[in-house]
Amino acid sequence: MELLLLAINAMLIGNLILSKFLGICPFLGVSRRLSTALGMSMAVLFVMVLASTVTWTLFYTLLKPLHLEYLRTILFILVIASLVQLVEMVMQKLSPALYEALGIYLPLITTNCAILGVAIDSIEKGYGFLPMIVYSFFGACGFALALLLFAGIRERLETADMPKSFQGAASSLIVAGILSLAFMGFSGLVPG
Amino acid sequence: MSILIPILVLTGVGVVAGVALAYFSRVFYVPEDPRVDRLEEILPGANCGACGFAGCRDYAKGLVAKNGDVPPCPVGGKAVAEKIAEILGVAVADVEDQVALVRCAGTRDRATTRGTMVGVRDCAGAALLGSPKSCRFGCIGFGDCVGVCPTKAITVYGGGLAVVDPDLCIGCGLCVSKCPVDCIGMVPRDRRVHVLCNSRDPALVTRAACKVGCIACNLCTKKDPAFVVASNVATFTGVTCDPEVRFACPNDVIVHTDHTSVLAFVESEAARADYEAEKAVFKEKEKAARAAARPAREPKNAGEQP
Amino acid sequence: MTTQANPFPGGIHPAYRKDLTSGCESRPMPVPKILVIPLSQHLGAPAKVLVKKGDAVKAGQLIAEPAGFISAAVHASSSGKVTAIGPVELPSGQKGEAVTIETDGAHEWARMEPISDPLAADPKVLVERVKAAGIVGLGGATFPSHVKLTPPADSPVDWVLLNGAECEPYLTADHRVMVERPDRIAQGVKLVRHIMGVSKVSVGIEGNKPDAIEAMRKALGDAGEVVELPVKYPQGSEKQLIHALTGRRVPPKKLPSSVGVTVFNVATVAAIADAVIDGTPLVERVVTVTGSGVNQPGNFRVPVGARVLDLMEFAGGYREDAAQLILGGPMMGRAAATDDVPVVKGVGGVLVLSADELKNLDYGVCVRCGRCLRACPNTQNPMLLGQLIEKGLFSRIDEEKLRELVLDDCFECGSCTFVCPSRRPLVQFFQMAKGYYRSQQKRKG
Amino acid sequence: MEPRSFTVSYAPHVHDGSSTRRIMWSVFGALVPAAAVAVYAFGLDALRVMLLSTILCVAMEGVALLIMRRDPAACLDGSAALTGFLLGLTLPAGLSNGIIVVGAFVAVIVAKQVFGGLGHNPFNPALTSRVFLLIAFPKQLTTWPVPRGLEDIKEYMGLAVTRTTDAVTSATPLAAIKEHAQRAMPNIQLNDLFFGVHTPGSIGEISALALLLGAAFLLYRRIITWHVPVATLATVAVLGGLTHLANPAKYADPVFHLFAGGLFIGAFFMATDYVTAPVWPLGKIIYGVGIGLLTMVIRLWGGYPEGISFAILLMNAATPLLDRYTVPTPFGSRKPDKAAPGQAGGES
Repeated sequence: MELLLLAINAMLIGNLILSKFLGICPFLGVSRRLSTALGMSMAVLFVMVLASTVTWTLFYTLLKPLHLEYLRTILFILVIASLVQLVEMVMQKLSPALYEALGIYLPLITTNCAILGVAIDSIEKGYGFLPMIVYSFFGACGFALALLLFAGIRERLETADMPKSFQGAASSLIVAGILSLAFMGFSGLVPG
Repeated sequence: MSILIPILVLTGVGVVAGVALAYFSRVFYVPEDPRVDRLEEILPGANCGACGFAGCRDYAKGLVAKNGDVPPCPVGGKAVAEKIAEILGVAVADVEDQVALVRCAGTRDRATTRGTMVGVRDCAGAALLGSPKSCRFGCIGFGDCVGVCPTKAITVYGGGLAVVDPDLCIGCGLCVSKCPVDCIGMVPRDRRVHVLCNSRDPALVTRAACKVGCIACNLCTKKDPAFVVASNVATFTGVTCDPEVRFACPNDVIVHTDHTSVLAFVESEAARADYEAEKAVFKEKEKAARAAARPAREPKNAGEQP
Repeated sequence: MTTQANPFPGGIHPAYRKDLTSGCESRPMPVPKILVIPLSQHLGAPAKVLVKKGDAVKAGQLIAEPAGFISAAVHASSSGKVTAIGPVELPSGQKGEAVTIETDGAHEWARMEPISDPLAADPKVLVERVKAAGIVGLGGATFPSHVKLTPPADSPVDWVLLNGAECEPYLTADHRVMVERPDRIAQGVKLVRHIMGVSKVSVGIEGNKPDAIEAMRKALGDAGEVVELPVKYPQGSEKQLIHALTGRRVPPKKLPSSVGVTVFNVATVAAIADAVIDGTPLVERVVTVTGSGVNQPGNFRVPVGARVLDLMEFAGGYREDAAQLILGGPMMGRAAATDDVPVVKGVGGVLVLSADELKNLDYGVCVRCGRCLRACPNTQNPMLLGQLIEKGLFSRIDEEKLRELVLDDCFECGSCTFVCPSRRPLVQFFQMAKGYYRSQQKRKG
Repeated sequence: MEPRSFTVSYAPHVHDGSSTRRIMWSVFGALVPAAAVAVYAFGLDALRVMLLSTILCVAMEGVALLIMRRDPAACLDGSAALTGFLLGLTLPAGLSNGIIVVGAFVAVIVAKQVFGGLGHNPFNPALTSRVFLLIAFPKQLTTWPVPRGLEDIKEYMGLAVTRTTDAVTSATPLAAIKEHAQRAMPNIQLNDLFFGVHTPGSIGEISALALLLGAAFLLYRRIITWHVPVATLATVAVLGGLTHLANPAKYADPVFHLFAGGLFIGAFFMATDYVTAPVWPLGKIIYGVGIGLLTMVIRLWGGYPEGISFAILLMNAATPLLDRYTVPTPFGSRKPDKAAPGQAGGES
């Protein structure tokens, strides 16, 4: 029951993009096409869960006994960077079309604050191994949910004759704003 | 000494990561041609798609894949073509610097319309119903070409006719494929003389449809062989010609851009007025020249009379 | 036994206004002074002209032979002299080659000789006769009938359907043919059954023509069954009619023969009978002249090639507030710019609308009300397609795999445009998309 | 006879006579009964809020169209007026004018004109503005004036009525249930909710009867289809029923949940807005179920007493995905059930 509440919290109330405003640049960058948004969500899901696991184990086996907790951020970035490099190679080999479509945004995951945010958050909140896995998995699902909804809306806006000044990023940010407004309805859904 | 431990930990994890990545990069190696990036730098980057590829990067890939055997980049022209040849080490077909020309002078008052067209907003739609003009080859004037021109070189003037400004035109040819009645053609940038008609209908139909239509009377070809008549319409193939030739045309369809720009010739009344004046002067001179030649033949006719 | 017709999704109920002319007997129109006979009155390649300027021709004489497999012969509708061969304004709004004949009023016939005992004749001879008579589908598609009578070997036909639905508002041409010449249609049915070796024949007639249903049942007897169809536009379209009578669904991009069915218009079958039994080629057809811009609406047997202005003069002329001339019905017919256009084999009606009946034409933005989706008989997506084509986003159309649906399934029945509250010209958008893809094919092919 | 020249236009040449403008004004008319009850219950204050928000929305759209050099007359096509009227109906009666100006601006400019005007806005303009106001001005948006005839009551549904110098305000039925379920539960008067004349709440939501009257008109004129409202109400009823069975003391019964709060105005008038709702029947049903689900989740366990506004906005975001994945198979696409030729029968 505890894990269920944690999952709902990670996915809806504490949604990475729309409530915590993490990972905004891929959110705006990759959501032009639904297919690339899907690809990006899968890549982020894979990297996030893997990164959280690796960083969590490293923290508790290496940094904590040696009292080097302050090295946390640097080490996490190093791990995430190499993981993303790995994902990039795998994707270029397995599905070049998707690799081409994602383009610049794939290496961008390294500096994606959502992944680093989840990794550090798991440590900050002192989650055990299983809660950390649930938290990162459903956090990534929340990220995917927001990204897919947003990509659907942006694809629909392609047929809208918006005034010149609002085309592109401006209208997307407004849509994102209204989306997060709607997500605020979930606030107070789960105590604590 | 306690500073040593963090350094060791960090370098340790760094080394482990490095080795892992090196190993994986061998496992997942995918070849990518470096020439694609170099080609992309020298391309104009207009992404206009005139070469038939989806943007310049795609064109660069096409160049490498087909080793240069692709249509030339019209926007880049000669300069870009040479650089491509240099990178690919292959001879690229020479690219003529071209510009678009609307081959029609039938403004609303000169061309006859058929029925009153209602609820139509673009040329493609109008062409579906059969053009609003009796001449089915003439410019419809709703401006589909204006919308598609990347450098806004085409504007539709009051008389309902599209005119291309040669200085702004980069020769990408997007308007040529957009026009539903194909009355826009590509002509060399330095050509001075144009025949402003595209009607391939026989003379009878063209005369009924438009006051300034080319009825393939061949008078201009007699004056200057650079004019060629094919399927009922004349086209000029040279660079320039004697300005007198344009007065030979009974329907004033030929324009000489040294004297009046295409726009002025089609639109402004002033330019039309002094064109008529020049033509009248030329006609006088020609009549006088013909009269002078006639006396030489007079006695012969007189002789024959019984 | 009368089987129940299967319903099809969508469809609309426009004001049918058939009462204006459904009772009028079809009166023959005297041969006008000038006949303008286009070489392309059918689906497929235009016919190859055989006569020269100045030749004398008789009524029924072959003046152009079919060029290529899908093409049709063209005949002179009356005797006279050929005065010109050149581009002429066609009902479709485009210009096309046509033979202009100045009639001499003698109407001297040059018929083919009738085939004796046709039901015992060799089917190939009968198909050759249909081809020589230049018979095409008179329902409006003008597909050459001799090609339909010989389906490809790999998709044999076991069921022949007759289209008497005539679901287009205002028009009553087929209705009159069914009421006035049911036995000639019955002979045609027997001929078609003999040619194609098929036993099952069903005739679909909409419920708003009870006298036609009665006449056809009496004339056909056991040669075929007459099914009463619910009155809904576009009941008469090929795929909807096949599903209504046989329950079979023709998949996209496929011909009806792929599901073992062939559809003929009732007037086409009558023309086949005329060609075989009397030897007269297709030189005349029934046309409905109707609409509030006409003094006396009525049905007329019009020679092919007669100009609309001559037909209107004979039919009583226009009212002064006549504003729009439509060849065919109000839903799929084409608006003509002038009445100096010839009546061709595919024109079933001349509809003249008055000024106040004109559709107000400035269209607004799509508000996604979904009415066009409910109205579309093919349950397609006219809304999204309309938006994408209007903005020229053809790459998006391919991405969402809508291209085949636009090109192959949409037969431009107009139901979506009829119900759109923003009056968006959706049919025109689809025609533009088809034009765009065709020009793309040309450039690539 | 001289050849005559005619008008040329696209097929088809006839039309069923419907127009977007008439549809918008019909929906506007369908809301008038609810507005009448509101004016009766809350007096001229309600009229002020509704009129002000309608006129402001139309004016702002006109100005926006002028600035964008588009035809300003389009602001009279009824969509801006409808948005303003709907916004007015979802606000409390005593709201100050300043907040209404902000609300109108957000509804017409931010939620609609920015995306290109009618037909392109992804979110329902009236609701976006109401949620914006609810979050921006929480206090003003939750002070519910007491309707006529209840001025002198002490307690409403077990909750004390606050009495200030200028206004008498009390909790809405939903708010009462959320805070003090045990005390409020016994004094639910269902016919109060149904007729709504004596129930505090936002202007348009109080009288279920008036809203049902308008909805019946829209359904009869086939301006809206049944799919969305029925799916929403059914989901709310089912969830209400289940939770009530599970714990009758804590959760109110389904009938209460149906008639209380903004469910009727949301389900019949807001969720069925053409532009922001899905177009395919299956999509509409999923959309309706989603709205019902989210409304109940927020009402029962969320932080706000009324969840319908958030629910509709969230499902608006899902509409493009629903449109893409709930397309029915086109008529001809099923495999051809072709009888083998030569078989005499062939199924009918």
